[in-house]
Amino acid sequence: MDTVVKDTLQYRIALRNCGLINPENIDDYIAVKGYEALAVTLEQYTPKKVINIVKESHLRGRGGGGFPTGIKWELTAREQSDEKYIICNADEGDPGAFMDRSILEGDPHSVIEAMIIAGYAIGASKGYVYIRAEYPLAIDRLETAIKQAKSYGFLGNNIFDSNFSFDLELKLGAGAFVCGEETALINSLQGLRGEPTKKPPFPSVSGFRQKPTNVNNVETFANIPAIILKGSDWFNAIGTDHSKGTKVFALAGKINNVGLVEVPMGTTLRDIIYEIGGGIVDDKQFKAVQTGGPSGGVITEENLDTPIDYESIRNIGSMMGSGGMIVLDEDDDMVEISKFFLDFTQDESCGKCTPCRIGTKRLYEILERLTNMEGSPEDLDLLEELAQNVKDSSLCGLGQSAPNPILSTIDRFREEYEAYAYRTKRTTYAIDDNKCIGCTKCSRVCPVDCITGEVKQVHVINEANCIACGACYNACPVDAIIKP
Amino acid sequence: MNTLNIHVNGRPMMVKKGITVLEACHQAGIKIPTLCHLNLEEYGIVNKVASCRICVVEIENRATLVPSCAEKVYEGMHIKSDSLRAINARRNNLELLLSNHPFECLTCTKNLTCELQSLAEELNIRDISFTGKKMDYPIDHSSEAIVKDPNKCVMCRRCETMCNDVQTVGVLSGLRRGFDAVVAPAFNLDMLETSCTYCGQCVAVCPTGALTERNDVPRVWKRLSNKNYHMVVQVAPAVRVALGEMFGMAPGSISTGKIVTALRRLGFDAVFDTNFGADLTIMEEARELVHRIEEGGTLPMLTSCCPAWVKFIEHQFPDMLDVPSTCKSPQTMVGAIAKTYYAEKVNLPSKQIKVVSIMPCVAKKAESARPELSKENLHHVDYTLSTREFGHMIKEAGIEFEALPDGDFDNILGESTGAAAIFGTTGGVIEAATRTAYELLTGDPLEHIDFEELRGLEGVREATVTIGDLDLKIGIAHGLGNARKLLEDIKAGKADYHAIEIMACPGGCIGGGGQPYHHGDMSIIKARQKAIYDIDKNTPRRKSHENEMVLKLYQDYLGDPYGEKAHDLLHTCYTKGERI
Amino acid sequence: MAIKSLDALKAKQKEFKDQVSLRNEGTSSSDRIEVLVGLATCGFAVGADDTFIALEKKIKEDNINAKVTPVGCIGYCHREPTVQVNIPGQPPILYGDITEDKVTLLVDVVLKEQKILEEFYLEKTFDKAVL
Amino acid sequence: MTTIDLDYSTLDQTKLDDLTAYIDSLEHPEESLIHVLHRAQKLFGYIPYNVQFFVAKTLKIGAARVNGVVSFYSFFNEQKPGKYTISVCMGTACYVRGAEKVLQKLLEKLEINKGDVTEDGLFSVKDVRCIGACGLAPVVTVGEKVYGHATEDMALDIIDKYRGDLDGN
Repeated sequence: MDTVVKDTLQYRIALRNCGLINPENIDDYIAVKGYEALAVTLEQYTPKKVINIVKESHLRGRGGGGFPTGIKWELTAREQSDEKYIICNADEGDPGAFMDRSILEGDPHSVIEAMIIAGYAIGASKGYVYIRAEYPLAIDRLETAIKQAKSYGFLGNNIFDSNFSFDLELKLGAGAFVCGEETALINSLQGLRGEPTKKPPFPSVSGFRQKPTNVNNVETFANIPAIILKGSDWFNAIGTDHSKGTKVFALAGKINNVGLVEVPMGTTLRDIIYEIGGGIVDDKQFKAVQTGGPSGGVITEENLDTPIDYESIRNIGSMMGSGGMIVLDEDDDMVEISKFFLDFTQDESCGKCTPCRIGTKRLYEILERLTNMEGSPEDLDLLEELAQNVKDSSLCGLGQSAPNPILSTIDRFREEYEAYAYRTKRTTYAIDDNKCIGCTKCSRVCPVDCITGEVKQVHVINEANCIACGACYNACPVDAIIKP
Repeated sequence: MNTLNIHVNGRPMMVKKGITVLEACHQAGIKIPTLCHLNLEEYGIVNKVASCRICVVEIENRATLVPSCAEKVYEGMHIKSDSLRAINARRNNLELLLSNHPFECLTCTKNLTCELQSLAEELNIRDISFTGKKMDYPIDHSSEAIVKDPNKCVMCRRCETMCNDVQTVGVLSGLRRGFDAVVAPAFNLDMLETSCTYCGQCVAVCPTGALTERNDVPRVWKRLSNKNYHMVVQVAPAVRVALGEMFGMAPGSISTGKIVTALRRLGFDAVFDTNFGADLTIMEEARELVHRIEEGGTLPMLTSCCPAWVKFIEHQFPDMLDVPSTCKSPQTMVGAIAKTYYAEKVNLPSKQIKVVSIMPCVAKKAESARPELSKENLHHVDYTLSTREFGHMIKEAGIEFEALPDGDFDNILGESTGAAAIFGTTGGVIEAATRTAYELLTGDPLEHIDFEELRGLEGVREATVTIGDLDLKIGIAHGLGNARKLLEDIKAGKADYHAIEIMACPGGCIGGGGQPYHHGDMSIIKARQKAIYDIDKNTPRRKSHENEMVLKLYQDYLGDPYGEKAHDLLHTCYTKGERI
Repeated sequence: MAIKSLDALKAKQKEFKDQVSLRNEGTSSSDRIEVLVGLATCGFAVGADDTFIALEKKIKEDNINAKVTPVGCIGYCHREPTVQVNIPGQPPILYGDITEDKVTLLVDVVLKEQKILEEFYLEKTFDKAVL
Repeated sequence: MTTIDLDYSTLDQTKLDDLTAYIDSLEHPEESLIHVLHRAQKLFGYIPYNVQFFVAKTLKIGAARVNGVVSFYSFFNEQKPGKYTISVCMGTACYVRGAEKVLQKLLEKLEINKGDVTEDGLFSVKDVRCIGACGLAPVVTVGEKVYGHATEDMALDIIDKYRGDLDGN
C-alpha cells in the first residue's frame, strides 16, 4: 500500500467532485470552491470576457456534436432580444451512457453554477434543465440543489449584488431519445411532440418561445466552473490539438471494470480498455469497441492505439457521441449488434421525415431478413445504398446518424454480413474432430440429447436438433466445441 | 442589398433575398419535385415541415442534403440540384413512401389527381426496391362528408397545418411515433365522433387519397336511373366559376349555362339555382338583422350559411349559440321549398322528390344529413355532390363540357339576383344582406350597390356602412382561425359589430373544400372571385328583395318574410357540442 | 443567509478546510474519521443505502468518532457499493463491494484496527482537477 | 357518445381535483402539458383516454394535441399496467450481456407481447432504456427492486416469486 494515488491515466474535470462531496449539501460544494467561478465572473468579468475565456479554452460540446461552446455562446449573445434562455440538455438517451446522470447525482451544483454563468454571458435570465423522467434521483438532487442555491442567493435577483438575475427550473422529458436533438428538445419543453425542426433557424436565433436559446449538455456545463477558475491556458494544456480537456466515457460491455472514466482527449482506446478497464471479461478475445451509441460505430484492434478525439474517432469510422463505450468480444455477432441499434433508432424515430420513419424501418427489416437466414446478397447492396441515403437526407441528427452502426460494421466485418447473405453462417454448435477426446461430458449436459458418440471416440452434434444453448461449450474440457 | 449572388448547377445568377432554394431553382428553369410543401403565402399558410425529403438538393460545403423548399438562399450559395446524390435520394425517398403505400391507384378517388402518383411518374419509378411492413389502419367511413384512409397518408402534415393552424379546429394531430406515426383525431376516433367541421380544407390539400370527400356519385346515378323519382338539382354560386377548370377552361371562366345543360343531359327533371335560395336567405336574414337591431336582440348577428362554421361554433363556443342567425342555408332552403311549394306546383308527394345539390363544399354533405334540416322525416336535401364529383359525372357521361350550349334554370326556383351570386365569396353574404337591410331600414332606394369596403381577401375585415342615422358595423372573417379571433373578441366584449359574416374556407366558397384542386395557386382563387363579382355586375337585378320569383313565393305560399310559415320552413336551431 | 460577495464566499470556504484536506489528502486538525458512501443510482441498485444505514448504526453502537456522508458515484460500477474511508493522518482509501454484510468487517478492521482490508481495496485510478 | 369511453365523471374526484389544482398553479399551463401528464400518471398509475380528455378540457386545448403528446413519449402509459411491471434494461451493456434472451424468456413464460399485461392483470413486461446499472448487466427491475446479472432461469424465478407474493397475501 505504498502508493494510493499513483500516476494515473484518468484526469477528472467534469467528474471532479463526483463521489467526493455530498451532493445534497451545498456547503460541501462551496468547500471545494463551488460558486467561486460565479462570484469571480459577476464581480470581475464582463459577459464578453466570459465568452472569451470559454472560447479560448476551446471547450467543445460534450453531448457528441463537438461544436465549440464559446462560439455557441457568442452566437446567442449577439442576438438582440428582450428574453433569452439557457437550457441544459440532460436528456441522456444513448443506451449505455450514464455520465450525465452521474454528474447530476453526484455534483448538481456544478451544472447550476455553469448555467448561471452562461446566462450572464449571453444575457439570459432564465434557464431550464431538461431532464429524463427516468432519472428520479437526479431530479431529486437537482431540486434540492436549486433550492439551496436560491437560499444562498446564487439564483434569484441581484446575484452577488450584481444587477444580474437568473432563475432555474426543471423540465421533465418523457422518454424520447430524439429529444436529445436540440430543436426536438425545445418543442418538448413547450409541451409539444418532440419532433425536430429544420435548422436554420438555429436555437441561438429562434429557440424556446422563439427567443434566442443556448443549449448545452450536462458534461459541457460541468467543465465551465473549472475553466473559469483555472483559466483557458490550463484547459488548453490538456488534450490534443483540436480537442481540449477531457471526456467522460461510460465503459461497459465485456469488460472487467465497468464504470465511468474521464480521460484527457488523446488517450488511446487501448489504455482505456486494458489499463483502466482491466481488459476483457474471462480473458476472451477483444473484437471491437462500439462508441457513440446508436449514432456511432465500431473500432477494431487495428485502431486501438489511435489517440481519441472528435476528429480522430471520426476518421477511424465512429463517433464520439455522448461517450458510451461498449466493449465487444469474440462471441458478439456484429450483424446482431447493428440490428440492436437499428431496432432502437427505428423505435425512437419521431416519424416526421421519410428516410428516418420508413428508411430505418426498412434497414431493420433487411437486417432481420439476414439474421433469419432469409436474406440474399442483393440485400447487402440494398442495405448500403439505403443506409447512405438515410444518412444523407434525414431531417435531424438522429436519422442522419442512424445508419452509422451498419455502415461501420459492414465496413469492418463484411464477412459476417456475407455469411448471413449467402446463408453460410452456422447457427448451431459443432465439434472439432481434432480436439475431441470423447470424454462424453458434452453429451451428458446436452438438454436435447443431440450429441452422440462412444466413450473415447469423437462425438458428433446432430445439427437438426441443436438449440444452440451452449451447454456443451461450457462443459467441454478441451475446447473442442466450435461456436456458431 | 435586396439581391444575392448564387450559383445554381454552376451557373451564376442574381436572386431576390429571402427566397427559397426551390424558388431560385425554379427561376433558373429547373424543376424540383416536391410533396409535403404547400405554399398559401397570401393566406399566411406555408407548410414548411420539410418532412418528405423529396425536394432535397446538394449545397456546397454542407454534409447532408438540404430540403430546397425550406432552405433560404444566402450570398455565395452553390446549389447543385442535379447531382447524382440528390437525384438518388429523391428516388430513394419516394420508393420508401411507395413501399408503405397501398397500390390501389386504379380505384382510388385520387387516381390521376394524386400528387404521389404524379411524382412516381415524374421520377420514373417502375420497381420498388423495398418491401416490408405496411401501415394497416382501418378506413374511417364514419362521417357523411370525409373518408380517411390512413394507409395512404405520407405524413406531409398539410392537413394538420390546415386543421390546427389555419382553421384552429384541432381535430387532427400526429399520433404515436416512428413507423407507427399517423395523423388522426384524438385516440384515433372516427371523424364522426370528433368536433370536425367537415370544412374539407384537409381534403383540399391532401396530396394523396388519404383524405377525400365521400363519393356520392354512385348513389346519385342510382336515383337518376330510377324513374319513380322526380330528380331536382341545384347549383351553388361558387360552382359556376370553378367547374370549367376541370375541363381545361381558364380559372374564373363562368359556365352557368353549360352547367344547366349538362345537368339536363344527365337526366335531372328540374334544374334549380341555389342562388334563388341565397336571395331567399337574404329576405329572412336581413329582416332578422333589422329585427334584432330594432328590438334589442342579440348582437352581433352572425351569418349561418356555412355549415362548417355552424359546426365550429357548436363545438368550440357552445355558450354562444344565440349569435348566429337562425336562417337555414341557401341549399337547404331550396330543398325545403322544392319539397313543399314546388311539390305542390308539380303536384307530386314530397317523398317522390329527390333533391341533389352541387356544392363547392364538403361540409354541405354533412349539413344535408342533419336531422333538424328535414320536414316530416324527409331531409330537405338528399344528396350533395362536390364540384369535383359533378365534374367527374360529366366526364363519365362523356359530355364535352366545353362545347355545351348554354341553358337556363327552370322556373320557380331558378331566378336570382346579383346579390345571390356574391354568396360564393368572402364578404358576399354580408354585402347582399346590407343591400337589402339598407332599403328595409331607410325605405330609400340604395344608389351605390357596390360595397367595396366589404370586399377583398384579407382574413379579418371590418367596415362601417352608414344607413340613415345608423352606423352599421360589419365584421368579416374567412377561415375558421380568423372566425375564432372574432368570436373571442365578441366573448370578451371587445367587438361591437352589428353583423358578422363568417365563411370557413379561405376565400369563402370559391376556395371551398369541394372545389377543383387549386394546389395553393392564389391566382386561381382571385380569378374565381373576380368572376363572381362579374356575374353580380352583369345581372339586371342586384338586390335580393327584387327577386320576383322570391317575392311570388312569399305572396303565394310563405306569407310575410320572417313570419310564421317562413320560420317553420326556413329557420333552424343549433345544438351544443363537445370539443374533441 | 445569502452570500453576496466573493469575500463572503471565501470565508465560508474556510470553514470546511479540514473536510477538504481530509477527503483529498487525509489530513485534518480533528481526529474524526469520515466514511463516504457512494449513493447514486448504480449504488442504490446493489443496496448501498442499506450499507449506509448499517454503517451509521454500527458506528453509533461501537461509539466510534466517525461520520458517514452520502456522496455521488465515483465511477466504479463494477465494485458497487463503494465507500471511501478517510482516517486523519492516513491517505484516503477506497473500498468496493461493501454490501451491508461487510459493514461490520469494515468497521472492525478499517475503522477500529486501522488496518487495510486487502480483499476489498480498490486502486484509485484517477487524478482530479483541484480548483 | 363515442365508441370509447371519455367520461371522466367516473374517475376519483379527489385525484381530478388535485390535477385541476396543479394545472391552476402553473404559470404556463399549456406549455407545461408534459408536466401535467406526469402528474396525471402519478395520480392514476397510467393515463387512460378519459384522463387525457379531462386534461384537454382543463387546459382548453384539443384532445388530439394531448393524445399526440401522450402517444409520442414512451414514458406515458395509455393502458393500465400489470400489478408488477417487470422491466428489462436494454442498454447496450445489458444487451451484449444477454438481456434480449431474458426478455424473450419472460414474454414466453407469461405468454404476452412486450408492453402488454397478463390476463390476470399481474404482470406487464417492458424493455427500458439504460437504467445505469451497467455494472450489473443484464439488469431486470420489478418496481424498485433491482435484479443484477439476470439469466433466463432467474427470469422464471422472478415470476414465481411475485406470483408467490400474491398467494401469500
